[in-house]
Amino acid sequence: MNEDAIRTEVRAWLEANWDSSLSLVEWRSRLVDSGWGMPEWPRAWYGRDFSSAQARVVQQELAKVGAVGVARTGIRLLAAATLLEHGSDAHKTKFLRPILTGADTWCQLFSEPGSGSDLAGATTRADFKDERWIVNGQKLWTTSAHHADWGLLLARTDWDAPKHEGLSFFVIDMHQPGVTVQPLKQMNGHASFNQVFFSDAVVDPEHLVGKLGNGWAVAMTTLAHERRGADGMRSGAADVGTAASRTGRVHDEERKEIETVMAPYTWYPQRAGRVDLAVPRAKETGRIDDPTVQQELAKLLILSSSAEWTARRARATQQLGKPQGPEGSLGKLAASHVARAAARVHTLIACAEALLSGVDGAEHGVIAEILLSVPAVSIAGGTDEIQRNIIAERVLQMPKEPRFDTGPFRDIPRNTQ
Amino acid sequence: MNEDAIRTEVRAWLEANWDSSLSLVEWRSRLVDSGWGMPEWPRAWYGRDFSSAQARVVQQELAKVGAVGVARTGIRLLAAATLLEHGSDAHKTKFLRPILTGADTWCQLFSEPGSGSDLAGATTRADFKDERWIVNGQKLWTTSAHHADWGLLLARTDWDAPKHEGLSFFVIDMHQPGVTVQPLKQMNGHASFNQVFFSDAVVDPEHLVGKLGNGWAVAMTTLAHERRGADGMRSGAADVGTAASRTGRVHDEERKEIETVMAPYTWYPQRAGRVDLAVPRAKETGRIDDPTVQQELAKLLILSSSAEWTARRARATQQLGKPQGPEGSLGKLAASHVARAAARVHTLIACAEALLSGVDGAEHGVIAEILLSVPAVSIAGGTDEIQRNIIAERVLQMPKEPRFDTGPFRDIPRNTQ
Amino acid sequence: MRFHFTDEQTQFRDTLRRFLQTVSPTTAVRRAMVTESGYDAAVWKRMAHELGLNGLVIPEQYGGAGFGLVELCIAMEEMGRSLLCAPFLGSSVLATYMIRLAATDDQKQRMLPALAAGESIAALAFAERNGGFDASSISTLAARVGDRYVLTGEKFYVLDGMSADALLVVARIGVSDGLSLFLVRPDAKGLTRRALEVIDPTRKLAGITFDRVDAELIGDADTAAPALERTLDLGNIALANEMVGGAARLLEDTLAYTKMRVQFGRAIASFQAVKHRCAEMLLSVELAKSAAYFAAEAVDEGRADVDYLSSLAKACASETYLQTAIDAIQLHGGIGFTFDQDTHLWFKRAKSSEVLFGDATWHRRRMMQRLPAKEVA
Amino acid sequence: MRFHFTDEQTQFRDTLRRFLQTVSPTTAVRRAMVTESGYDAAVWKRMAHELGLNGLVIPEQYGGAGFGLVELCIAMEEMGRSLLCAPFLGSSVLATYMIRLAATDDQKQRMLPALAAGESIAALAFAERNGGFDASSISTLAARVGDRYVLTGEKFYVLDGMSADALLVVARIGVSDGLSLFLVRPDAKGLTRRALEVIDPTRKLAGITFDRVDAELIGDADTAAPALERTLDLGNIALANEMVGGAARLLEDTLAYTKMRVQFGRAIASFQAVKHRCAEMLLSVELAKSAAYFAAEAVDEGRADVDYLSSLAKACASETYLQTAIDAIQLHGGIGFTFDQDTHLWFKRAKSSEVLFGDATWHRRRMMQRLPAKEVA
Repeated sequence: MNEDAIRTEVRAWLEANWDSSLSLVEWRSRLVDSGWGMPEWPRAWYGRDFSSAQARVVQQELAKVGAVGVARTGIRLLAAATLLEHGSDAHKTKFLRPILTGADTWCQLFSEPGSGSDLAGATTRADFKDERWIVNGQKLWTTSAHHADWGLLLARTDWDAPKHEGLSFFVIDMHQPGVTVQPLKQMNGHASFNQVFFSDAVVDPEHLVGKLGNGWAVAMTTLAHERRGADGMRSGAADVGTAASRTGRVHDEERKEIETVMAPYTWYPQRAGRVDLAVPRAKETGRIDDPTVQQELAKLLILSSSAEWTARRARATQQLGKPQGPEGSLGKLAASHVARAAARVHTLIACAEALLSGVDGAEHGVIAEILLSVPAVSIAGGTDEIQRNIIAERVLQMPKEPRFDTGPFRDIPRNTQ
Repeated sequence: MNEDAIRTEVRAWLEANWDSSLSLVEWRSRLVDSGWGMPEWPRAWYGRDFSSAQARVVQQELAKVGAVGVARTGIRLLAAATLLEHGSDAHKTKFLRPILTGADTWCQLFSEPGSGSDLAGATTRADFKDERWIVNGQKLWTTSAHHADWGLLLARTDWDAPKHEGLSFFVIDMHQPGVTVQPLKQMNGHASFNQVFFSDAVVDPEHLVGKLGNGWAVAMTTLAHERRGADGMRSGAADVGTAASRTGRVHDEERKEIETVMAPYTWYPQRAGRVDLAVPRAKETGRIDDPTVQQELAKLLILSSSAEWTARRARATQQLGKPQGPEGSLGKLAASHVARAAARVHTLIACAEALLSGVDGAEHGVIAEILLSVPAVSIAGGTDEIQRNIIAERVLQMPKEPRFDTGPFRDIPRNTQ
Repeated sequence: MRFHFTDEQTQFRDTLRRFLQTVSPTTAVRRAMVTESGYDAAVWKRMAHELGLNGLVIPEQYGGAGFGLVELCIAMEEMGRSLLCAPFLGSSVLATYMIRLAATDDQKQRMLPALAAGESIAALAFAERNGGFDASSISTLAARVGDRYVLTGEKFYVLDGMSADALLVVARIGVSDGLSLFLVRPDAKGLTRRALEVIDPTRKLAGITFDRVDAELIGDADTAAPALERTLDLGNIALANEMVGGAARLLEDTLAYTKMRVQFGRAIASFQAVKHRCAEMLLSVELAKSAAYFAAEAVDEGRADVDYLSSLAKACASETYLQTAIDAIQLHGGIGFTFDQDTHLWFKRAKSSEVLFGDATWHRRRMMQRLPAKEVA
Repeated sequence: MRFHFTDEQTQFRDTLRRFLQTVSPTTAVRRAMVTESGYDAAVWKRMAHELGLNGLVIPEQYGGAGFGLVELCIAMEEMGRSLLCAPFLGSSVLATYMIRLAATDDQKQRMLPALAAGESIAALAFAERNGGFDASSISTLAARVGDRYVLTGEKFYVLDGMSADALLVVARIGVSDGLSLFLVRPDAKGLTRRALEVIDPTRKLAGITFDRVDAELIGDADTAAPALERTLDLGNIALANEMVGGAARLLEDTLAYTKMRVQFGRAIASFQAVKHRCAEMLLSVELAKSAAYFAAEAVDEGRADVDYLSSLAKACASETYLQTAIDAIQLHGGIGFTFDQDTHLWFKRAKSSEVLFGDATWHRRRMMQRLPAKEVA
């Protein structure tokens, strides 16, 4: 199907169906069922087997009339991609549609207090008793768990198998007595994540995803989509801006949806260091006349500009379909450097004002929030240490770390809590 | 023997024997035979079994009349200490006296092209044939090898034993056809070290020091004395200054001795960064008025002063006989930081002049020599990486690196050259 | 210079450490830091009565222990380790030294014994909205009215200003080039004070406005500037010692955590990247300690380059404490960023200490202005 | 902005790399660097004849290839990789751009074809003893004598000044605020030139004194300052690209060495400290590349903020190249400090590049003076 044919068909369909006075779920139900919501998906599952180039054309047409797309917030699309690849037909039938319409909310239950960088070291256990899986343990860093309907759960089902081979992947119903969700407060005062406790929580046997013991491979699919999504999230942010002015019930509901999901993350721009504030603040405070401030500001601008240009180089290469160079793996580590440099500069500009926060703080507390949030940037989503390992091993082809976690999981040293 | 008694006796002996018109070796022969040259050594070997406190008193008395001490330059005293601890009586009889009088010069043959940080990985081989040890291989970073009479040689005598257990320690005669000494030119143009090539060089069987296969333990003794000597060398440098004005044949010959030994090391102060030049140069060039120069200068002064004070804390603790704190193990790593910061500051002060060297260069080329010598400070005598390992493992009690060099040496991966 | 602590000093440190382990575990810190005053009054009394800490550097004739800065700095280092929440730096260091340096004997007699006894808390109000920690930044105005003065202006960043019952306010009489010191009671008419929202809840700051507030001149008019500078030099040295105490504690806690925390089947302390980072942390902490100790000893030995050494110690401690705190959070991983884990408490103290009484850049510039003719060593 | 190289550009790079591998292995570098001229004349001719490099940015009507800065920077990057010893930066970049920007058509016709053909080498003499790389640092004097001028003064740090047969000298006519450009022949009466002793033997500099030396005015009097600044902006971008080429090469060589070098029974590349350092080196090199590429593309796209971007790219490359060279020596261990191993050749180039045309501090200050109203991205 060529570009023009797609455009014609989408336009015709939109003319007949797009209606901003519908409820969000109503509209998305139409969209999903039509196959225009996820055209790159298979025909059998709400899609049209389109290439990503073809899908982009559909996207453009939707954007032109301001039509709302499928639900993409939270980890919905990670869940969908995982189920699409590893789920049974029953899973797909049950879960995919309410994911895309936004009716159901999902959360990811991988990290644990004892396994952060080392996800495969999970010790949350699922034991098969009386024809059901009984889950016990604790998960951490779970976003949106407090309003999730379903969770993607990585749990250990075999303690005698090697570490990566004793894990299984489940879909767990979050609305049950055995699941307790608690907010996890961070040092900057926000509580963007949850801890989830399982105490004899129950999973139906048919909610095992993939084969028993194959959970690590399934989780890797989720994580691969998460990494790929990091770029998408950034461009998504821009969409929100343009949608802000649109009227109609569907838009109102979408804005609320985004707002709810984004609420715990208002500090994320601060975590990245808010380089955008540096020069304006230096000018406003007059600190830009201080030669030391100039030097540090310039260092920051060099770092952030060159990091941005490096990301653009990576994207250009990708868009040209050329083999990715090393520049594609450096973004996360570069972001840590940028954020730390930004925190330094903001402190230098603020001088004594760096003592204050909240209403007394510079920029109504935003500067203080930067200073208290930047430490997370080099930890969340893979520490700098893990990033450097990955760059060294995958990009620079240096030897892998020696393994100390082979053999039966039962015998591998692990955290005791 | 109490302090006063020592003073009285030394004074009397000096009155009778000290004569600055003697040749250097003549005078030192008297001194060594009297037991006043190395009073902390055993009575059986030119000493008096003195404590180090008692020995200091003797030293003070010699200094008072300006009497020259035993030969201490080069690695003589490391050789002596090693032989004193591990050598046979025959070794002691043959070697100790000419070491102390300065008649013989020694060199240390441990490092190899293939074993730098990993000294115990030495592959220079000694094979026992026809009642003699036949040595083949190459040593590197050997100081004074070009005018040495004897060498302390670490060589592999057993390739099936574990790495550290297949080494033996020898004294090798450097004046033989099988030994070739070549200067090793460095990036700063100096050639302070030698490469030594052994091609069927011969060692008499009686020149094995310690037991066969026990060479690593013997070498560790040498290295322990080398580390302890690092402080002594610094204070020794001050002595040279005061001796400069003294007249008499013995003083002339001592000055020549020191000059010869020190000649390859004129760049060592530059390697350490010449912090002493930073403020004077900044003032002289007017660069001290530049706020950025001020900041970098201050950072350098903070670093170098605090490193110096840390060394003083370590020395004070040692002199009080208290248990050494962590501050004692940090000097070498601190020196790397100081030198690198100094190189930065010297570049910053010099601006375009940093392009020049030799007669055109700042301070008649001294600044250029700093810039080209500082890279050695974090490598020579144990790289920064090795120092950080040592601090982490010995001071902070963190786990040791996993070992990949166990089992027969023959089977351990090693460099192929 | 001695370069070591005497046995008595070491004993003092040990006593203090035991005391602080009891009264200032992080559970206590978390309790105190959410209060407006920011400290536990019972602990404050015990500090005075059991250990004589509050009057450590108050001369014996005024009821104090008459110790030197070295002993004070030992106390500060231990308080920094345990993150003690108390108006010690504001009252027992800054205000105390300012009174010692500026007040008349009669005024000392009136103020110091109560401070030593833990019955009074004083705060030194000098900085203003502009945030400058030096004499030239001060513009609060004093006008003479009979025997007394009235003050008009605003003080900001007043350390322990909310808990103080005596405010020592630095102001200018008219258009004078010199500064003068005044005693003001916080309940005086025309005075408004409020707690500032701070980044570090363990270090309380106040903002105080004066609208023709009655004040008593302390010492002589127009002569307070040198006393203020000296007080800040001593305060910076004390603060630097507090900071290295905090940094050392962070390193210890981090080491313990990395040795206990297992990932990939091994303690994370066994990863070379972790080992090397800890080695560099140790180096940085020991260097900063040396600078902080040296500066304190220099004061007690009457050296002339205390201004230079004070700025050196503070600049060094600023960089070290913050970097150590950053590293500590990093090595704790995700858990280190949570509120329930304790690392962030020291991180916030490191942040506030970094800029209090001037940041590293400011002190480095000052170092170069006060560079002794012959460099120190 | 494209953010990628076209297929033609990549092909050009590949051709160049193969050529340089043949003509500029380190054995050739070591041979050239000990000569006074510092280059191999045969290679220089081949560069002109086989690849048209010498006239890469000379317009076609003057016998050149008429390419843009992006292509020039590809060449510079490859030359930096291979550490080519040739008067390329001095003659084919600086002098060439200066002639393009300042000379009359007739003068271009006289000079550029010979440069493009590799028959002439020109040097731009602007810096003086004071070492300033900007217009205000110039005090060499020009005086009019009939149709021509005589120059008096001294030029220093003249890049490729020893090998040049045409000297382009920037001077002031009398007390003029403006600068003027002059052509001087190195064998002119009253001119003395000598090779300066340099820290980097692969980059030759000359000192030249002028004692009433006959000179031809190039272009119009008093108008050379903007041309000089633009030339230096382009020169700095070219240099930055050369520098990232050198840094990338150092990283590659270091990686190869650490993978081959065994200590403690394992390749040193397997030590996490080595791995992490190499990862940071890669990051630093890629960031510096991005800045250097962006600046070059900005020139060809006619952006207005070239001055800012030039200083940004140069400051970035300065820090990166030097740090990469320091790391490279460190990871090579003792052998990396020896003369026979090649790493120091790049280290010295990194050192000379660090300060040539202004060090990182100077360029950062300039960045802030030239900060565009809206920041670039």
